[in-house]
Amino acid sequence: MRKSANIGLRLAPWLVFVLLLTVWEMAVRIWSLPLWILPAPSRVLQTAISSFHLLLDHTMVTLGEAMLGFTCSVVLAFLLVFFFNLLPCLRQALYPLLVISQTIPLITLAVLFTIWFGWGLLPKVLVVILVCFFPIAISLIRGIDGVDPEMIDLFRSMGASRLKIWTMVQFPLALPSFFAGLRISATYSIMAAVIGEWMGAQQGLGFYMTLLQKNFAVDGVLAAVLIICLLSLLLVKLVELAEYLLVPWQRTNTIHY
Amino acid sequence: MRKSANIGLRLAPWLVFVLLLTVWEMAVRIWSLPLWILPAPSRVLQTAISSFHLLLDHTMVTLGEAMLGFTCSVVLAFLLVFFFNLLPCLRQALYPLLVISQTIPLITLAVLFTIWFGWGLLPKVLVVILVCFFPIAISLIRGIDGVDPEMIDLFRSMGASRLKIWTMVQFPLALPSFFAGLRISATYSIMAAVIGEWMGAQQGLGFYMTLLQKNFAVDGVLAAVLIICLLSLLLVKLVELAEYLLVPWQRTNTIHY
Amino acid sequence: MELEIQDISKSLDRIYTLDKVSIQVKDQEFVAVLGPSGCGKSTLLNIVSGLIPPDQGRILIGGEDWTGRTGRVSYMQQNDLLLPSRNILDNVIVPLLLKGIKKNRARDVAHSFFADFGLEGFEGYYPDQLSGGMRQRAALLRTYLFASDILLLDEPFVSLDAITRRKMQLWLRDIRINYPSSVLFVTHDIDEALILADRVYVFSARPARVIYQLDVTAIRGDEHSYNSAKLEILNKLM
Amino acid sequence: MELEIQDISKSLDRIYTLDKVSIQVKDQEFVAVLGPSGCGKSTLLNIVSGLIPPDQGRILIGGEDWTGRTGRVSYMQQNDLLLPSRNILDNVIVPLLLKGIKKNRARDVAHSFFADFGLEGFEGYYPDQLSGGMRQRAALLRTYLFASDILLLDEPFVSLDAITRRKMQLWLRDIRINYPSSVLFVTHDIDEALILADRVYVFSARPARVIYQLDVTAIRGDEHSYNSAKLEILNKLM
Amino acid sequence: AQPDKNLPQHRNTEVKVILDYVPNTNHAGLYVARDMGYYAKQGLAVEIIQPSQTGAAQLVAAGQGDFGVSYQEEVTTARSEGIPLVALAAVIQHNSSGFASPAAKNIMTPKDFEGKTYGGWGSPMETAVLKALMAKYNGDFSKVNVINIGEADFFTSVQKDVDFAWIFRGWAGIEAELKGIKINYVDLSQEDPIFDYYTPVIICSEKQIAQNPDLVKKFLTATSQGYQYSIAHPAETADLFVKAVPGSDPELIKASMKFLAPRYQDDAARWGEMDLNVWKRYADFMYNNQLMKKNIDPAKAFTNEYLPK
Ligand SMILES: Nc1ncnc2c1ncn2[C@@H]1O[C@H](COP(=O)(O)OP(=O)(O)OP(=O)(O)O)[C@@H](O)[C@H]1O
Ligand SMILES: Nc1ncnc2c1ncn2[C@@H]1O[C@H](COP(=O)(O)OP(=O)(O)OP(=O)(O)O)[C@@H](O)[C@H]1O
Ligand SMILES: [Mg+2]
Ligand SMILES: [Mg+2]
Repeated sequence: MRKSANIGLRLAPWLVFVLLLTVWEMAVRIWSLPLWILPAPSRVLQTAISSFHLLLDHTMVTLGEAMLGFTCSVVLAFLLVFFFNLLPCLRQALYPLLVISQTIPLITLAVLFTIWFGWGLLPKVLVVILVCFFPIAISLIRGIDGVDPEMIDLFRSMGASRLKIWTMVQFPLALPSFFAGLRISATYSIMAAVIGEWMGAQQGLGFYMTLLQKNFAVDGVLAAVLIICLLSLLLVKLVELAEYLLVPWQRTNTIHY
Repeated sequence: MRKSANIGLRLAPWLVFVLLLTVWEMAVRIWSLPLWILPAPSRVLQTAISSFHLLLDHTMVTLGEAMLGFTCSVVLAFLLVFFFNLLPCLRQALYPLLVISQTIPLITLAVLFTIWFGWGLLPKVLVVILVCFFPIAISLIRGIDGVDPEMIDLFRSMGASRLKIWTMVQFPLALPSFFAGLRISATYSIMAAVIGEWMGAQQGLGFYMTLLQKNFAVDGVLAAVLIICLLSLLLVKLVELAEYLLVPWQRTNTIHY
Repeated sequence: MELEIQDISKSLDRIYTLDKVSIQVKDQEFVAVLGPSGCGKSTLLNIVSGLIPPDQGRILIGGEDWTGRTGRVSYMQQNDLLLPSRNILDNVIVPLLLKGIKKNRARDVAHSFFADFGLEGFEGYYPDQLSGGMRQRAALLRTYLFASDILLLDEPFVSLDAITRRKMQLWLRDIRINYPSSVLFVTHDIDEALILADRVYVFSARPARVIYQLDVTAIRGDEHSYNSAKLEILNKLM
Repeated sequence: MELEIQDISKSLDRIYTLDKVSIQVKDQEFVAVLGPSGCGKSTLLNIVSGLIPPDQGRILIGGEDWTGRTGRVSYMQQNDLLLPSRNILDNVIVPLLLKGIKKNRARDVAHSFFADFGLEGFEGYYPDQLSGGMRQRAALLRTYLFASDILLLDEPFVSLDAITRRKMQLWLRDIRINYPSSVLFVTHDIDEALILADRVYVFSARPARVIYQLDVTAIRGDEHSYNSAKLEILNKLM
Repeated sequence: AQPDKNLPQHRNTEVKVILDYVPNTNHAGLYVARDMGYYAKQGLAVEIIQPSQTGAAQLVAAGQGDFGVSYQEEVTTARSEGIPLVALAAVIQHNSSGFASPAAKNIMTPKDFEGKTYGGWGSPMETAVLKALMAKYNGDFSKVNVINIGEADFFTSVQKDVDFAWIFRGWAGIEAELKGIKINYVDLSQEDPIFDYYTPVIICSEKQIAQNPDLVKKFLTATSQGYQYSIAHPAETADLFVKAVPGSDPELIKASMKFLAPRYQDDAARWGEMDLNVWKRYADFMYNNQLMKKNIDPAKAFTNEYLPK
């Protein structure tokens, strides 16, 4: 009984999802909406399959940009937090600016990036970093802040060096919080790369979507949206897998979002 | 001694900020960068002042859209959480979809919104809701989840009704978490309205920025960016003020971001 | 008011937690329950308060069957469970508000107890601003204000340091002279039980069963039998 | 190893926390410190361990001046402070790793103590998976492995329930036969101090001053003087 | 044959071309020149880039591209703002854009714009053109409701609040025919010579001309060849384009190519040639309508010098 009830609950979101798709499909058929207003989901899927190779090529480009930006964000966040930890006054000076930086409209910056940095990988990766860096850095900082100062005192009383405290205490204990931020960044990384491409590119999903839109192919646009969603979810799942592997002590009580 | 050290630390971010502006100003002057590549901050300020009335008009429009969307998000989040609380199966079914919805690229949706809903207030408010709703809803859900179940048991043992438990326990105790989400949404609400306008509008900062961009007036664009940043910060401060007033028991240990 | 716990059994996932537990609390009697950690003491109080229904058995209060129904007895859990969002006075009046009493009236009623409960002058403080002992006293007052005739207290002093705990025990013993109620009191602490209770029940490890009973009133004041009773209970428990 | 705390004073923001506190712990002696909450007991241990420097006074260990220097004595704080990220064995070897001992060797050394500390079979468990008593024993072993000749223990059993606490006290008393160290032990619990310690110091409320000293070895076994000593200390404390 | 690793390898000069819009038939000649090897023959390796929000003008001026596709309007405004751009060739000899509306809206002449909603992209030049155009028909521009439709296209925008929009006849106009949607079309080039300006045009920066006149020459030679091929072989060009830009709609491209092929060169002596009068007329119009702070020297705004003979 218990078990089957559980399965029922697990299926619930899928049922709602299928329901939504059905309503959409029906709506399109009943009012016979033209393709360029709203294509039926079946049509979107068909388009996704028929243009699979093309989508794949562009997807790889976008994925590459997103992953590069994502990786850079992680590295930068670690560097930042390391220096914040080393020089608390640096933190005092930069932290408020970090928060304020989030109010700068991304799209405007993205436009200026193309003017300043041209067409290569750089501006796209920069957009991804702009989106991904903040949640990672903040969650890492919070994780470090959340470490019990008595724990650090204990290690100090045992004569541990600053580096040892970092590697044995602060870093591992900050991991769960860090992964929470990582999950958020993974959710948005693909989207960020697409925005970067939107501002000008020769390839990638953002480029392709613009092209399709100007060719009045809404079904193709939605097929690309589908890919973006799936890819984002895949990245989130990968982050969760990494968390499962790297934070074994929290396996029982993982917080899902 | 202690006090003055504190003031020094409080000033640090400002110093860094002024430093950044100075470097920017110097760079523009030394390399005499043309206006349409990167205007000096002094020039941006000058433009902001000289076009103050125009900026103000557009700002009011954007602010209106942002506030409307923000308010709707709060109301919707409360409705959602209320129903989640009433029907846990609804929550099981919708929560994962809520998380997945975050992977849909906003810009694409924004474009489709204009196709479906035209160029009035609606699509802009929808974009703002798309951006603001999620952090508010999630933080509210987390706040409610974080309420000690024993506290609820206690109230049940005293024969409290569901509504009483909601108003006396769950809602007030979820407030600190709720405000954390609110702060995030406030940060991004203006930006969301701008994106909505970017996709097509007759007025508002997003519209105005497009216009300036087409006229190669980068100084004007940056002046608008300045307004957007200031406005976002103002909203964040307002949220913090509201928190200060509504959550008096947390005044000593407010978490800043 | 008399409380009778009759043959209560309760299992979770086919593992028994309570096995035919029967306890009687006479009018104005103070009964303590001692038992190892995790044996099911809190589960029993949850059943008595009506929060969870038993698998078997009945809860009689003044002869009336209250099995599985909330709202009759006062229940104070292990933690103080004060709302951080309300100051002490507004926390304490919660049970009165839930009974439909107007706020101002409730405040007046509650405030008349503040001196006796050692809370005078702290009406406007939030729980986070108070010491542990004070918070427990506030929680106790709230419990008392809900229903003064039967109180269930689940290790109310467990989170206090030894010295504050001792002070609270003495205070509780003294205050019962002016506020006599029927009390069912759960604790780990043998001394505490022996100082406060009229009668002591000792539970076995899970599933909880009554394995020992002691009438404390009979041995009170006699240091020797007190010490041997304590040793006896200790042996049962360990 | 001998520990001498000489005339230690410490103030914070011009308010005295410790006022000329002197304590002597002889070789292999177990000294307990009793004092009201917040009087400065933990602050004293922080000073002895070298985490914070005193305003005045000296800390002599085996005649050598260790004032304000860490790394000499073992220190166990109020909480177990086990790293949630490491299993019990890897938690316990931390002090050995910090001393530069290779991981495998450290594990072997630590493991040889597991049976005596009642941890056998739980090497691979994470702290969150263990009971409070077990976590305290692991923390104690870690403390012991850092420096076995002088241990500072700050209310190690405060977070345990009464029965588990009693078991741990008996265990600690027994294990000291095989592992004799000089111990400075802070507690609130008079019984605990009298069961475990050779000598007891009682502190006044903040600022902490030594207001009473008792040689427990002299009265051990004598129930009457034990009870009157307990009453005496209780009066000093309340 | 494998290239010998010991010899210095001959490498084509890399050239970036920034489009004005997603790749469409206006750009056919560029793709032909690239994929038929005309650029390679001139020693150029051309990369074609699609922009979005920012037009090509600013980016070419900033050196992020060597050449770009722009419009006479944009070049004129840019020069007046001090952005040193030069038009090198007119892609289509006559303005093939105009105001389109669904037939059902019954908008026959610019007079009918009154009381309707215009969906534009937020450029002040649009209002000037509309104002002047309507004035000719005694229409009152102030009665037109102007909105910026951003990323939306003609067909979707007229589904909603918009009544008419500015389209390229060779793109959205052709798509309307393919979709079987009846539209009314006000052809700008027929209305007034002022409006018969060059759109689109190929541009580069003044710096480029000064520093690499050779490169400009080579680029235009190949590009011109490309367009000439398109003029002669519209069907093959369409095929080539669809292959070069996967995702574009083959039917639309084919029909559009057929429409544009005779219009690239039209009545000009050679493809790409521009006339000073056209530039001057338009610049004066902009200046007189206070759409530019200062007037430009039209002779400096364009050059025919680098077009092949
Ligand atoms: N609703 C329930 N019905 C039956 N058993 C339960 C229920 N909820 C929890 N239990 C089980 O009862 C056991 C005892 O829990 P309980 O909290 O009653 O112990 P306790 O004696 O109060 O322990 P402690 O002294 O640590 O507070 C737990 O192991 C738990 O698995
Ligand atoms: N570095 C310091 N120097 C001097 N005084 C301090 C320092 N840090 C904290 N204090 C003060 O010392 C007082 C006593 O703190 P301490 O933790 O030592 O008490 P304690 O006796 O251990 O209390 P408890 O029994 O509750 O653990 C506190 O009120 C605090 O204000
Ligand atoms: Mg319990
Ligand atoms: Mg302490």
